[in-house]
Amino acid sequence: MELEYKLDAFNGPLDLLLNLIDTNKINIYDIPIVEITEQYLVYVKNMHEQDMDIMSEFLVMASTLVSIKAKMLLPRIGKPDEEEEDPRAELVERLLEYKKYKYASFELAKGQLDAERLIFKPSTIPDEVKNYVEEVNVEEILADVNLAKLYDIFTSIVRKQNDKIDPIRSKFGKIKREEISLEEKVNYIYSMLLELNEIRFSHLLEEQSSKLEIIVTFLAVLELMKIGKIIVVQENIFDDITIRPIGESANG
Amino acid sequence: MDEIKKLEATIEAILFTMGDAVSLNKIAEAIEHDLETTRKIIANMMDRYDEVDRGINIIEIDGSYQMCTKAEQYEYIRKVAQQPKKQTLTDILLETLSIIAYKQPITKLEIEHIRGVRSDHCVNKLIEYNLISEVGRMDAPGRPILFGTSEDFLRNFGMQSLKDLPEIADEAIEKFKEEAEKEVDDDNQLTLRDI
Amino acid sequence: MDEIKKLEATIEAILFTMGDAVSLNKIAEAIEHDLETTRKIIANMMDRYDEVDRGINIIEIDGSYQMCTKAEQYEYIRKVAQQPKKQTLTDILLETLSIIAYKQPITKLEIEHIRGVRSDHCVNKLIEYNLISEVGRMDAPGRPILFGTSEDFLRNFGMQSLKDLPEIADEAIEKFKEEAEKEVDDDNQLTLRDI
Repeated sequence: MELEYKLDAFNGPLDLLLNLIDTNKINIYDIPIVEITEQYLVYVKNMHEQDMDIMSEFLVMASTLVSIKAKMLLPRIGKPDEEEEDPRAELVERLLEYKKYKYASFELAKGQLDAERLIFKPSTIPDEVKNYVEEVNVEEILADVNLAKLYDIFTSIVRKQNDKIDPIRSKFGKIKREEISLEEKVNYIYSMLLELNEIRFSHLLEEQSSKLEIIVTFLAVLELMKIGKIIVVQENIFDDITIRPIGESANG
Repeated sequence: MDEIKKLEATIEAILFTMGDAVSLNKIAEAIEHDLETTRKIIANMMDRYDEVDRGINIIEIDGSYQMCTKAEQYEYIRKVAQQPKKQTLTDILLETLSIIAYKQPITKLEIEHIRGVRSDHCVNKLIEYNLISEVGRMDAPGRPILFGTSEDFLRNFGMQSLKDLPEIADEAIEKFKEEAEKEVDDDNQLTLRDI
Repeated sequence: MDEIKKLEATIEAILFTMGDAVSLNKIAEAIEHDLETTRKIIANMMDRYDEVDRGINIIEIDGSYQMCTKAEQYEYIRKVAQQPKKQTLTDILLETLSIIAYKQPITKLEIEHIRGVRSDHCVNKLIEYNLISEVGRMDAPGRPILFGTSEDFLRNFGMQSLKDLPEIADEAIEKFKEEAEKEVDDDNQLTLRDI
């Protein structure tokens, strides 16, 4: 018989197989593999499909069918009473799984038809409400800030300032510029990240004593990003940049 | 009693203005009552919206509430509004969507395994329609993206939550089995002949 | 009577969907009744929308009808609709504030020197919050502005005067220096290991 073979009539090889099973009124648990394979191959042969991607999917299934067919035709070795796995078992399982979701999609479509008749209204929030910015309540934002905290923050700033002076080098008469290698910096930042799990970019810079070192630090961060070892996050413009490691120690 | 009526009015105004689904939390916060009280008030409102002289309804989706017209008003509204036809999903999209709905969170590879075909296009379309979204990454090599359904999915398919998904599991398969067996019984000769 | 109720429901659904004003003509056409009947039905609905348990209203504009929220609901709606922006003093603001508190009077340039970053934004925010203010000008080229903490600052931190600021003793600074030296020693080992 002449049939108009249209590939888009089927959602894929499983769909085509199910359709063949349905039209032939075959028990899915006992597929006559010889006949089905034959029919399937006729279908595929008649597909005038340009898209190789789609075609190849149908061909993969064809080869699966042929291989099942071969297994079933092979003489059985072993004791006759031994339970042997049916070569069709895996395919049947896949077909059933696929059929399950195909069935579900019909059920979903029914629900969609009902829901389609409900009309929602777009949000009508006036701009002045949307853009309303509540006045900052300073007391509120200072609620968990006290003098002790302010003190801690300032002392930590003083500490950083002192770090910058670098007491060791300042004890030498002359400061000799040292070679800073990018590789070294990359390793240093990464090992620090693995330990702390998160560093602020500004904190990295604060540690640096020279412009060159700052530049190398910046390059090192870029390098770590490029090789996918870190991610950087900035919540808002002008906010500090947070650096986190990706992978082994990323437990946050 | 009048106090509750006022709260109902406020909830009505909020749902009307927002249009989108509003969480119980937000509503409770706005009317300054606890969640349980708020829930009860809304349930009571929903009952009254059900009455015959009301054309709008409040529906619950995933613990949020949203106003929408009643289904039976659709034809009248269409006369006035010429509502643009909603996107109906093709079989392929529906099939992919149902796999995601039932198996979520799921990777594209798993979807393709079940469907037996490449599914990039389908997945992208469903994302475009806002029916699914990325919900995370799988803890596996390559950290593949996991997909799940969205709130829009629930709304578009008339569900309150994923619990409302039609059951398909084993009973459905059983049904297939029975049907298949029945069919086989009907044409026993035909199938046996082929083996 | 039930017939009229159904018409009311339809009108409600139409007005809800359209959002904009809908002409009496269009409504009458949709419910398939004459203008006078339609007008009466809507007038009747408007009365019922006026009741205390309703948060939305139907208003008439130039022979058209439109749904809108009642004025008294405005504040509640604002609470829900507004993007919640939790206001907190960020770390960088706190840092800047502490520098100003301890080093005042201080210029922006000095603050930037200590922090190592531009601080316009921080200084402006702190002025906006009334925590610092201009306290004078430095006798230097360009006469840069000097900043100091405000009365509000004292009040907010429960101080009577700046004398109540916890002292940063010289010993503490000395101690930091020593610690820093020690850390540099430790650091050196750590960095050397990596080379």
